[in-house]
Amino acid sequence: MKDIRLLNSPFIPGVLIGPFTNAHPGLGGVCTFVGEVRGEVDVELLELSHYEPLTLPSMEELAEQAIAHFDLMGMLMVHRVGPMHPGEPIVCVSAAAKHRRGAIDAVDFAMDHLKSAAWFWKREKRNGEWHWIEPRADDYADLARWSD
Amino acid sequence: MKDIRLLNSPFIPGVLIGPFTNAHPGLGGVCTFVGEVRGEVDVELLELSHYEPLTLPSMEELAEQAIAHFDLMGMLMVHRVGPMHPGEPIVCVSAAAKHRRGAIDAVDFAMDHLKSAAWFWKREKRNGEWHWIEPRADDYADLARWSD
Amino acid sequence: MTVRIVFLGPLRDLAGEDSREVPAPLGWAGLLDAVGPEVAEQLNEQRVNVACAGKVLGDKTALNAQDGDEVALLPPVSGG
Amino acid sequence: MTVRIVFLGPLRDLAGEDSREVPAPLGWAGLLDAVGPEVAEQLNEQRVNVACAGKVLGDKTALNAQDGDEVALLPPVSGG
Repeated sequence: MKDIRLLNSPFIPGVLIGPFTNAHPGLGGVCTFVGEVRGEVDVELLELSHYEPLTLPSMEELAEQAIAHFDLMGMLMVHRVGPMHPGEPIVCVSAAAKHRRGAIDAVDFAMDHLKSAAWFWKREKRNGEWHWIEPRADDYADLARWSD
Repeated sequence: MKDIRLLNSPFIPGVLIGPFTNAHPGLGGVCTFVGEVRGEVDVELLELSHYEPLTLPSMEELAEQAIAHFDLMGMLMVHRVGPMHPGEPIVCVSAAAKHRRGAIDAVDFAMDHLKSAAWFWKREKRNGEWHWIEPRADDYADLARWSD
Repeated sequence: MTVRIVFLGPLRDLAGEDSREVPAPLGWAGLLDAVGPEVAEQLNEQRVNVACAGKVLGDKTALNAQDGDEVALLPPVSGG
Repeated sequence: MTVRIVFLGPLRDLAGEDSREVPAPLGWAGLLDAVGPEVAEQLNEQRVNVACAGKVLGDKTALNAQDGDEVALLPPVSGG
């Protein structure tokens, strides 16, 4: 089962992960990562923009790669877009597999790619002014781990 | 927050992970792994035994190591003991951190140690007969990754 | 007979607009002319990608947008 | 004045019981005697651990269990 979504409003990860897990009888393990908007001291609002014609197709392709490469039974990949507040989930990736190694590695792989190879641009509002966020050097290094 | 439990009866991971996540305002990400009893064709029942005086203290120590080593805000580690049926969750490990890398690596680390360095013994009933399960060579190899 | 240029992320601020219509067809030189010197400078950087009609171009300088195509200017991303 | 020997996992089947009381004090040689040849053979394998009074022994042959101590025989584990 491949369940890929872009959402414009807040979501509760557990509401998605329960049915996702139940959709794969016989699984050995499910690994899930949920990223939240960090509540840095002066961040009032975070906004994620994207480019519709590329974003969802590239997430679908990323999930297909992960499913094939890590022998998954299914992958859930949900990403918020638009304005959001500190403490709200921004991304949720879940992988179901027969064995734990595949599930954990697939989540790791998907998150690295979503961070620095998917078509999202993030800016945050501090003291009433918007600031664009560039990927950190760490994010590029994380991504490079998968390119052997 | 360190929340380590041995449970004698079925549990719903989402019921634990929601409050665990909410207990860490300001977190960047939460990674969770849930292992289930696999429904192999002829397995009727799985039983996990343990040695009380060692099991919980060793899980507490493992969580403390993970928290220190991966700079976690908190760790949840729940393990079933006793008889259980295919499809039931047997283990749930969740790590909350400022950054995703720490959360994902901590879950990976904790699962590798629970699989082959914690005081559990597993046996399964097939066609009315009990069979002990030994750790797979893969599990030892996974554990060795952390010993540099 | 137009091509729509879409400015994404920080390039939107630099361009001062979300998108702009220009006459078709549109090649690389025409694109650099159309977007103004500040955006053109960014476009010349390797880390800025260009998509045409929903496909990211392997070689953006080979841009050849036809009537009705959308050309998206894609600065470095920051998701997750 | 007794030591309780606890058989874990598959060693329980081999011993035919969950635990056994033996006179204190109990050392390594006494343990091998007390558990019977089949379990003793397992105990001699490096991958089988011994805990005394809630602590896993670094060197199980240095076992020195006193009155009231519990000695646990720990075969290779398989959790998660």
